[in-house]
Amino acid sequence: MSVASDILQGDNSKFHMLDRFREINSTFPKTSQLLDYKRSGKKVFGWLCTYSPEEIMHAAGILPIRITGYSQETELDDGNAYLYVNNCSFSRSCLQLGLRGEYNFLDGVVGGSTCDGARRLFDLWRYYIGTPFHHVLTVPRKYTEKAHELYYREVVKFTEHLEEFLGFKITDEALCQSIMLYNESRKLLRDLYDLRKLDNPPITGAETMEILNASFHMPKEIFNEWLKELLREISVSGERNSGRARIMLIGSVLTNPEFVKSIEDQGGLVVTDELCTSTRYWGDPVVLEGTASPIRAIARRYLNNFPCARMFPSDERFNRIIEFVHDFKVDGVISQIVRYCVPYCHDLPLLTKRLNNIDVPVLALDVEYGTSGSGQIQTRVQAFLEMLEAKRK
Amino acid sequence: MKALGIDIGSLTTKVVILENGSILSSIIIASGDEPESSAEEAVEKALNQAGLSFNDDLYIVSTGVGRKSISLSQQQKAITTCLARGINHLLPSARMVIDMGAESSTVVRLNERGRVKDWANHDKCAAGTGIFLQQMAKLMQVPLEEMSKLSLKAESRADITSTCAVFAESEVISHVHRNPPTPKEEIVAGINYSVVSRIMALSKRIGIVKDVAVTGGVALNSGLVYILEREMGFGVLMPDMPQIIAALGAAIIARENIEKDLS
Amino acid sequence: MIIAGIDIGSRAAKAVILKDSSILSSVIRDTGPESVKTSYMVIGEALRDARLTLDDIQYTVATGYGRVLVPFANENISEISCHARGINWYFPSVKTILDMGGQDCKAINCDGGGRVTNFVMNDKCAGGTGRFLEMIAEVLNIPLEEIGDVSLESKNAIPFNTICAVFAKSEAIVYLRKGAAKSDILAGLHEAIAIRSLNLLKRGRIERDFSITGGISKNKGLVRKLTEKVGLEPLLCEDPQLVGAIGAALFAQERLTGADIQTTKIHQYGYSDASGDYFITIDTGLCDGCGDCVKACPAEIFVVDKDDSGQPGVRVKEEARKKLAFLCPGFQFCSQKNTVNCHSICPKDAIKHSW
Amino acid sequence: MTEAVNTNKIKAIVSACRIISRMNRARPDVRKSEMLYYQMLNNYFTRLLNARQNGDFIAAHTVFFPAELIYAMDMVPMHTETTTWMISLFTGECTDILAAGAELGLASEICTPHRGLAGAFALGTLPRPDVMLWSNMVCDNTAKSGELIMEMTKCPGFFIDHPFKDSEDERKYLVGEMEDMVHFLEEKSHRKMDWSKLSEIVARMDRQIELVREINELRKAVPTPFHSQGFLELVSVDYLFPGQPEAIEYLETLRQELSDMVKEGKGAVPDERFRLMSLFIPPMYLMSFLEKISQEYRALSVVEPFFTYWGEGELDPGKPLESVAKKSYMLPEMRMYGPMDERALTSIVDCAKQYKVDGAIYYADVGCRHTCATIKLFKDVLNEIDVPVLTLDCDVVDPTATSEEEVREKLEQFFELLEDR
Repeated sequence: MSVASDILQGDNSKFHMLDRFREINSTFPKTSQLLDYKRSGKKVFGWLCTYSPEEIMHAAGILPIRITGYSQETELDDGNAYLYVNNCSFSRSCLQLGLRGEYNFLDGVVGGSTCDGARRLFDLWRYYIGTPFHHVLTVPRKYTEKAHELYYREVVKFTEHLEEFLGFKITDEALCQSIMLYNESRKLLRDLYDLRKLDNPPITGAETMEILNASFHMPKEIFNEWLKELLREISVSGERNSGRARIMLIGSVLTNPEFVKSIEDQGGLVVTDELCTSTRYWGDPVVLEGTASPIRAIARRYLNNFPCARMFPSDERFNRIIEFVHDFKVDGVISQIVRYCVPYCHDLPLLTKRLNNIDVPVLALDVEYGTSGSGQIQTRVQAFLEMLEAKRK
Repeated sequence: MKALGIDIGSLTTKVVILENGSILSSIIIASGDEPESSAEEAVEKALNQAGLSFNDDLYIVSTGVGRKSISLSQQQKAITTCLARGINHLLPSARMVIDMGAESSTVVRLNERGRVKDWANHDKCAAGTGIFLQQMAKLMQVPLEEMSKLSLKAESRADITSTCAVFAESEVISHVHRNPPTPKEEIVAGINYSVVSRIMALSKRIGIVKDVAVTGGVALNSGLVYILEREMGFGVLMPDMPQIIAALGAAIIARENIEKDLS
Repeated sequence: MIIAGIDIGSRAAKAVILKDSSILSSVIRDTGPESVKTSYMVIGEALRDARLTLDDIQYTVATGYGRVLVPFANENISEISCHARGINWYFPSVKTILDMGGQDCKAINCDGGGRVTNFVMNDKCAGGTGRFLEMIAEVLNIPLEEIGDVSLESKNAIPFNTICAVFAKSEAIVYLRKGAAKSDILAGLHEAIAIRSLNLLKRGRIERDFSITGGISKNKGLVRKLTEKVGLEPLLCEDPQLVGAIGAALFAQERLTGADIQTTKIHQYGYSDASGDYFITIDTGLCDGCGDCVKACPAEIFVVDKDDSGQPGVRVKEEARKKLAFLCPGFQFCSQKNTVNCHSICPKDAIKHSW
Repeated sequence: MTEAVNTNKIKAIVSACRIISRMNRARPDVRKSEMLYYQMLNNYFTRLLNARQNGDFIAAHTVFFPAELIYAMDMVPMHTETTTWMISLFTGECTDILAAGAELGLASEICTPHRGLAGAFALGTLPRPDVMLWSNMVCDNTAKSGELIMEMTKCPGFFIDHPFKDSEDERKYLVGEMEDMVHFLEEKSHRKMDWSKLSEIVARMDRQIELVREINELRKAVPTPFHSQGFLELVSVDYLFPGQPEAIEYLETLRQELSDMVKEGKGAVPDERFRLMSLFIPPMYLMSFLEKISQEYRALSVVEPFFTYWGEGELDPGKPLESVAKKSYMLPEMRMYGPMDERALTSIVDCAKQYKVDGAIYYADVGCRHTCATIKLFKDVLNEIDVPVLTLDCDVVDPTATSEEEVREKLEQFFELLEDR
């Protein structure tokens, strides 16, 4: 299923732990931990987008994993037949995996009413695949107190639905522990990203993406340990990467490290990103202090987290991006938008304007989910890098 | 009175003449700019072959893209209707016809009575089956016949994911120019596969039911049909002359009309 | 200093060999399914014409679809950068380039030094590319080279519903069946492509001067339509297909000298219209501004002045540039009539005619 | 962006309506309701054209935005999508506004109505509004298009966040959103919300829904009395005139006409052959062509589950804001854009049975992901009760998407299929 990562295993990596993360990716969904989990009678749930509160599931003793599509761009005949060509290839890719039984091991699916693609994917999932547990949260598009109240109620309803399904109550202690655990991975990932702020980051964008992909598909308990180990490895390795220009990746869901690699192979140093599969995933921690209940804390975090283009006002997102551009000393931004990812399509003109205002060029690529960035895309990236170099002269 | 069916396709024009249920003659010629003249030419050839002439009284039904632009037909019928009739005549067990033509592919579902139950054409950006393959053959500098042999040789296949025929082409080109270049047979297999996957998407949209028959010029591409069968998970039926099925269907309708007129 | 530029495009492969920034030889061939072979073929022919061997080439830059597969190239640079650099060599004033290649169409903005400042490429739709026109040419069975001219014969263009290559084709067939004139169909399609290219250009910036490169820019009908739509008279160079390769060669030269080669340059004056190409090229690298040609020319089209860097050099008079065909009878004709002419008299052999 | 306003296209709509009205007056057999309909359109767009001179307050809003509130505050509404549709419908021309949208950098994946309306603002085809109002009902496009327009036209805007599902909490939230919106409008326009006026509007809206239900009842008759593309009149009346007196007048007139025809057993076409279900919106620029075809083949659209088939429930003038919120959940479209639960699926099946449809036509607007994502689903559901479904690839406003030839070809095939059965 994960051809891309197999390819990556080819180049003998600098870090031992990295290979272990890659192994997770290349074996998913037949990952050893997953299978152990299932064998031990525990439940595994799939969630679709970053507005699905993982802590709730984890606190209920469930292993929440992220539903992703084929790790490579591929023919989506099932996807096209059921979701039609004009829904984004991500939702089609996920649906096709579902229809082909790849996700049959899931005991439940959880998602949010985040975008049309996700909503329709869930409608068809329920009708054609069916999974014992199925829940879609309404996710407000605003940050107002009223919105927070509504989303909190939604998370409560989700919790109750879950408790009803499992037949037991989820305790606050359990929730708090889960919050700690997830906050720790968030912190560790932030540490990892801080390393990329260096002039010669010790770890590449493609490598980082391998780590993130693994984080979606393994128990956080193990993930955190592994990541700590990797960070230790890095600190002693003295690895230094350099390139023609420092690049920030933004846009739609992206999980294929090959794509990032194709940019880095051409000398573009991918130092940070704004993707729901990375920064927007681990963005902010859950803040327990001064909140009545852990659920409130969770709800507040998920709605306030590094926003998706679906949220209003969009400048919340734009400002975060600009902040990153400064923090990571970004020379140019590459926006990769999966075709029919409408929220991002709408934001692009506004965002491009704002970035050009601070003299940061934007390369807009529209891609299909899983693209490895070959052919035409490569040409554009190369030209973009050449342009950035010329600009510096 | 002879029943005659013409199928005026974008690349070829086919004619079938029926006499009480059996094919008297059938002809395939290349369509020219002028459908009228190609039709006349084809009909004449078919008549000669059957030892007949325009003086014999004929009932002509036309189908295909050019069906309306010819004067010599008494009735025009849609390609789907004719495909259903034609295949039902030859392979009554078929419940689904996959017609892979030059410009586009059409998938037709038949009901128990062999009539059209449902059908699907390619969506806007995925058209051009036969022509696409032709161009690819030209691009790879491999004769069309060779294509299917080559693709059968391939162990693995190149990914060609674009649904747009023209962009699929540039994908092929970038495979050619990749470092290292993708082996020819893998590219060809990829090309065939991309056509098949589009057809699969089409078939799945209306639901796949056995038996499945393949028609149209592309059906002769054994490499492609092989991949199709593998994707379907079972064997498909293939009439002897897959290109003339629509024309045959038209002829059958013509015969029905003759009988109607008699009674 | 001898360098080479190789442009392995999706449909055509080009090679250019430069010696001290003047063209020794250039070759254009179809790209086959094996671009390594192709690259050897084109460089081989170019070397033969220049009476050189591969060892004589000091630096080679490859560009185009097959740039990564040119074994003898020292470096590969994207066609976008190369087109900007190449066109800048012909026309330093160009800021906006429309490159219409076989598989894609690019709108490029560049600065006075031929450096790319912005670019836009056609997305996931091949309408308006060379491939598109090829398909149409096939349907109408008119040679590709002629469709442009045929389109110009049209009295009333047929408005086209779509520029999707696949569907435009079937629509063209429909119109053919309805007995529409091929010229009208072509005019309609050219109109559609022009509009599409305009949108592409507008997504970047449209500033003077404007130039069109790539094979399609030889299509007079399309150039006419584009001129109408864009509202700028495009500067067209003699061999639009070579621009990428020349750009690549110039990058090669830059790599060797490290210096920007803006000062030594071939200057090209003239235009091409339905009746043919009318270009006079002056190698300012060689020209010392002696002015002999000014005296020699019966049409008095030359003038000596200083260029940006203050170097004296001969130019074609501003007012003459747009009507060369009428003023200058062309070298063939002129050389028969006048034993003394710009070519014969030039001590540095810096002047060339395209006709 | 541009302040230069070039409202020729809207003028074109107006004059087209005038011409049609004039022609209608000449026709003895013309429906009175049809006359009223074009009169209404005429008034709507004339009012828009003159709004600036008259110093009116123009509130631009996207589809399914509660225009009741705008009317209640005595502002001039500008339904952005419908205006783009109408431009396409009456001028058959929207290439330039779509191109303008593309130039803004809007990808071709963004549905044409929204790319078009952004372009229309850029070109000044739509007058600069005083406020831009939008909501995420029904899709991501409606959710996102507002901000760009705000920035282009440099006008303030308000986004109503319409929750996905229907529950106590969500309705409460929606009402809250509307309250905030009202405050915003009062602040920007220095006008007060006229609550009693809103109650009247709600009362009329309730009546309006009731009338549409009655009309739909009449359309069940065999032969059906209402002409094929007529349902679009019902749709635009709801979009443009929610709770307005002229809407009531139009609907009452229409209902009268239809019930008379039903009494006489008269159909919209002489001996109707095929009764069709329309799913989603037909291409505007092919409207007259489709009407022609339906006459030619005597095939009529008798039911549109997602456009004219209102959900259960009544509106309470006593609770105007709650009612406006409630209405948004009763909208026929909501069945489709909300969670695709049994409710939606059974409703199609019921419609198919009650209206005795022979087949369904699915207008697959390539820009609309929602509608296309359910093609397979609806096809399967309808095929179960042996109703064939034709999927027509098209685009609501962009004439370059499908030519008449393509559509005719497919329809003829479909009618042959129905014939054959």
